[in-house]
Parts: sequence; C-alpha cells; structure tokens
Amino acid sequence: MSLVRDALTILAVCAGAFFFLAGTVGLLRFPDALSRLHALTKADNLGLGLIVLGLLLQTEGAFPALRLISVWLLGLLAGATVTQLIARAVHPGGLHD
Amino acid sequence: MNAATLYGLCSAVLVGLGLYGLIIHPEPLRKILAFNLIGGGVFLLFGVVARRGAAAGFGGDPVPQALVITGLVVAFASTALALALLVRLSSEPGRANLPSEGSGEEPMGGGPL
Amino acid sequence: MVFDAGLAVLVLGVAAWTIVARDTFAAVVGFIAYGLLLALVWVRLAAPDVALTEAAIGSGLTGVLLLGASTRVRRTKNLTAGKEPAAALRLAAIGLCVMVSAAIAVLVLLLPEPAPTLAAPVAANLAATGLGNPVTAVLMAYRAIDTLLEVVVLLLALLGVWSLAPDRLWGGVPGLHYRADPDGILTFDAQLLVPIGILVGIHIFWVGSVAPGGEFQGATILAAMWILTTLSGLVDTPSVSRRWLRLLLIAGPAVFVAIGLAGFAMAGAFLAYPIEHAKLLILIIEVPVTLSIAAMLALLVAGPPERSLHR
Amino acid sequence: MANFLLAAAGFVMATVALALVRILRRPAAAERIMAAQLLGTGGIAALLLLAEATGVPAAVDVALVLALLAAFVSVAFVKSADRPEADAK
Repeated sequence: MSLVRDALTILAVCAGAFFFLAGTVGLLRFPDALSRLHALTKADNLGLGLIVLGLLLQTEGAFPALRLISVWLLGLLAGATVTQLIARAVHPGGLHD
Repeated sequence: MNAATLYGLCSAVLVGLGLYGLIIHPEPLRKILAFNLIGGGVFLLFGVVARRGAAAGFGGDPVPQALVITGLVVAFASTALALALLVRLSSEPGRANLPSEGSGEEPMGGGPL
Repeated sequence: MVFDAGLAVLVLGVAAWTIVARDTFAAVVGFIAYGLLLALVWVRLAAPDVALTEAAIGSGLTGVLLLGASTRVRRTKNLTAGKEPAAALRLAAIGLCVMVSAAIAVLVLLLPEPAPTLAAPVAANLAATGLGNPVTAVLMAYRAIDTLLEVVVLLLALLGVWSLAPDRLWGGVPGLHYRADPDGILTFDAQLLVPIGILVGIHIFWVGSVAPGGEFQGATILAAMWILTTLSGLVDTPSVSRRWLRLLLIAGPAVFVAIGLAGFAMAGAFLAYPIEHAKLLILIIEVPVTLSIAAMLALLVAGPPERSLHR
Repeated sequence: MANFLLAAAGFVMATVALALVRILRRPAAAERIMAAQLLGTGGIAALLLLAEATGVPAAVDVALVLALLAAFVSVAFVKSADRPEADAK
C-alpha cells in the first residue's frame, strides 16, 4: 500500500517538476509578453498543484493536509492577481512600464 | 566541507559584494540596497554559527537565531527610515539655497536648530 | 550538499545582480528574490523561525517599501546625478572587498571546534518558561530586554519617519489615498486575502510558543494585510494624530515595561517572571506587543504624513 | 524518498533560476515581476518539498507566508507603477 502511495507521489512530483520546466521553456521561447504570461501560469497552477498533490499522499492528519492545500490556493490567488495585473500592464491602454 | 561551512563562505562573499556596491554606487537608493545585502551576509554568518552549535536536540543554537530575528526587524526599521529620508530629500526641489521666508519649510539637513 | 551548493550559487548570483544591474527597479526586484532565496537557506540551516521572519520582513515588507521608494525617487528625477566612480577607485574598492571577503572566509574556516553553544542551557531552562519553542523562549524570557529595546527602536524609527513631514502636514494622514474599484481585481483580492491573512497571522503568532513562529512573524503578516486594505482603497490610513492609533502603538511597549517592573516585586529583577506564571505573563506581554508591532510596521511602510488633517 | 524529494526541489529551483537569468535582462518592468512571480512559486514548491524531505514541518508555514506575501508584493508593484496623484486638499 505504501509502495503504491510512494509511486504515486513520485509520479505527481515528477509531473509537477515537468510543468515548472515547461513554464521556464515557455518564458524563454515565446515571442510576446502575453503568451509568456500564459506559459507562466502553467507553472503556477499545475506545477505547484501537482507537487502539493504528491505531498498530500505522504501526509497524515487533517491539519497538515489543510495547510498544504491552503498554500496551493494562496499560490493560485497570487498567480491570478499577477496575471491580471501584468496583462493589464502590457495591454495597450493599460499601464505603461 | 559541510553545508554550514559552505554557507559561511557564501556569507563572506555576500559581505564583499555588498561593500563593493556601497562604495561604487553614487545613487543613495542603491547604497541602501547594498547595505541590506551586507546585512543579509552578516545574518547568514550568525546562522552558520547557530547551525554549528546544534546541541541538546535542537537543530541550531537558539540564541544567535533569536539575535538574527531581532536584527532583521531592526534592519527593516532603519531601511524604512532611510528610504523616508531619501524620498523626502528627493521631493525638495533645488536645495542649494535657503527658503526666502520663514514659512515653516525648513531646509533638509540644515544647520543646528 | 549538491542542493546547498546550487542554492548558494543562486544567492550569490542574485546578490551580484542587485549590485551590477543598471536599472534601479531591476535591482529592487533582484533584492526581493535575494530575500526569498535566503528564506530557503534558513530552512537548510535548521532555523525555520528565522526563515519565517526573512520571508515576511526581509522579502515581503522590505520589498514593498523599496518598490514604492524606487518609483517615487525615479519620478522626481534623480537627486544625485552623481558621477560614475573612476577606474582607480573601482579597482581599489574591488581590492578592499576581496580582502574583507577573504578575511571573513578565513574566519569561517577557522571557527573553533567543537563550536561553542548555548543550546544546552536553553534546553535545561526551557521547562521553566512553559514554552516549547527555544527561540521564542530566548526572545521572551532570557533576552527579553533585547526584545523590549527592539520594540522601542521600531517606535523611534516611526517617530523619525513621521517627523519628516512638512510643517503644514504635521499630524496628517500618511501615504496617498487610493480609490477603490468595486469590480477590480484588487478589491476582490483584498476582500478574499485579508481575512485569510489575518487567520494565518494569528496562527503563526499562536504556534510560536511551541513551534516556529511568534510575535514578529505574526505581526508582519497582520501589517501586510493592513497595507493591502489601504492599497486596494477599502480603508484609508488613519491620521497619525488619532488617539486610538497612538494608544495602539504604545500599548505593547507599555505592557512590556509594566510587567518588567512588576518583575521586581514578583521575582526580584527587571523582566523576571515567577515560575508558576511565566507562560501566562509572556502571553499577556505578547498579545499587545504583536498588535503594536503590526501597527508600527504598517505605518513605517506608509511613510510620513502626506495629506493634511483637515480635508 | 527523501533523496528523491530533495532532488525534485533542486530541479524546480534550477529551472526557475534558468528563467530568472534570461528574464532579468529584459527591459520591461512587467517581465521582471513575472520572473519574481515564477521564482516565488518555485520557492514555495521547493519549500514544500524540503519540508517533507528533511522533516521540518515548519517549512510549510514558511511556504504559506511566502504564498500570502507573493500576492501582496505584486499588488504593491502595480500600485507603485500606477500611483494616483496625492490629493492634498
């Protein structure tokens, strides 16, 4: 049982790490700011989410699990805010900088 | 070489880097940044000393760790004061001469009161 | 070990960027990254209490302070217009800094073995404080006088910042007034984030007695949430001459000093706690001190008064 | 398991650092904040992995604080780039 759980953790963490790599590649390769932003949100939402999922399988008890999930939700919120604000900043008619 | 020594050497380089920035940059804001960089290096040195003093079931000596926490807060307070001074100074147009009338606007950094 | 080496290289790289970057704003972003990476280093050095403080103050609040200052100084045109240093000075500076670094590096390599430590006495007396976290015990019991003085330093720094206000704005309202946009992301963010943040702040403060966390870390988060509400325009910063604000600022240090003086009567020394009530007294000090520190930190970020009292 | 998680943390930090090196050179301020955001997320992920790998559960609290302040710093960034004029009446 614990072997299956470990295998699932490794799978999820690897997938999460892959999305971080994908986010980096996108950030480096995409031509304009908006599509780079699109790549960045993949790392934020999916990479962190998958790593949290993998670690959830290793934790016992409700409180540590709740803490992990709230880290992910806060990360999502931060990502969503930044994405909104930066999109407005790079969009013509928005902020210029 | 263990991790603590590694970070100790890292802190030595950080202090050097910060000192260089403090000397070289003419802009006050960059000097404040560089000074904070030195601070980070010094705190890290304390952390290394704390880590080496791990004993009695603790991962590190709690006394230097507590000192660093105090230091971080004080560093923040002094940075805030320095930045407020800088912003105030930069908002004063042409400080080369004294104000013509005593209308309350005192020259920044003026003579003894 | 490989991880540590990589992390150290990354810290050094970001620090070097902060120094060499041409643009001040880029250097500020570099500094925020530096604080964030140092938080990781503190976890590696088995100092999670410090990691929390670094993440909250070193990276978060200092970052916000620097971001605000960098745009304002840039906007009002550079006041220095200083010249680039000459090559000779640059070389001399490099020489000096290499020597300083080398001296510290040698000292690090020559640190005494076995390392001197106060961990054992702290552990031996931990039970007497009723606390489970040795760092909190040091801050609140063995070196409580340092902590008291630190709160006073914060208060003095705040008075210093306030005294930078021009005479006509004396006792006015710090910072700028932000208009709330009811449909904007910022309003949504503040409404969602602030309650969660206050909860996290109280959690970090509360676990400080038994686990990493404590008053400074909790207070920083509370301060950040206060600043967020003013940034989003939901609440305006109070004028600095408000009586409740001044009472809030002074409550922490006052209770701290009062209990310290009571220590003469109860246990025969300044800031000495009688053993049977140690934990309760520490808690009575910590709650107002945390609230006072939160207010001080938030007002330090807000800066000197910029709007007059009579609007 | 611990070694794997530590390696994963190292990998995440390495990819993030790679992005950081390239992005910090670009001129636009928005891109720099993007880089800082990516570093923040990477740091949070690395902290969570470290907490499990080295058995320091408090590192999760550090990650929690970072996640909370990441949103805060980004808000402050936009506000500082778009400061309304002082209405000193």
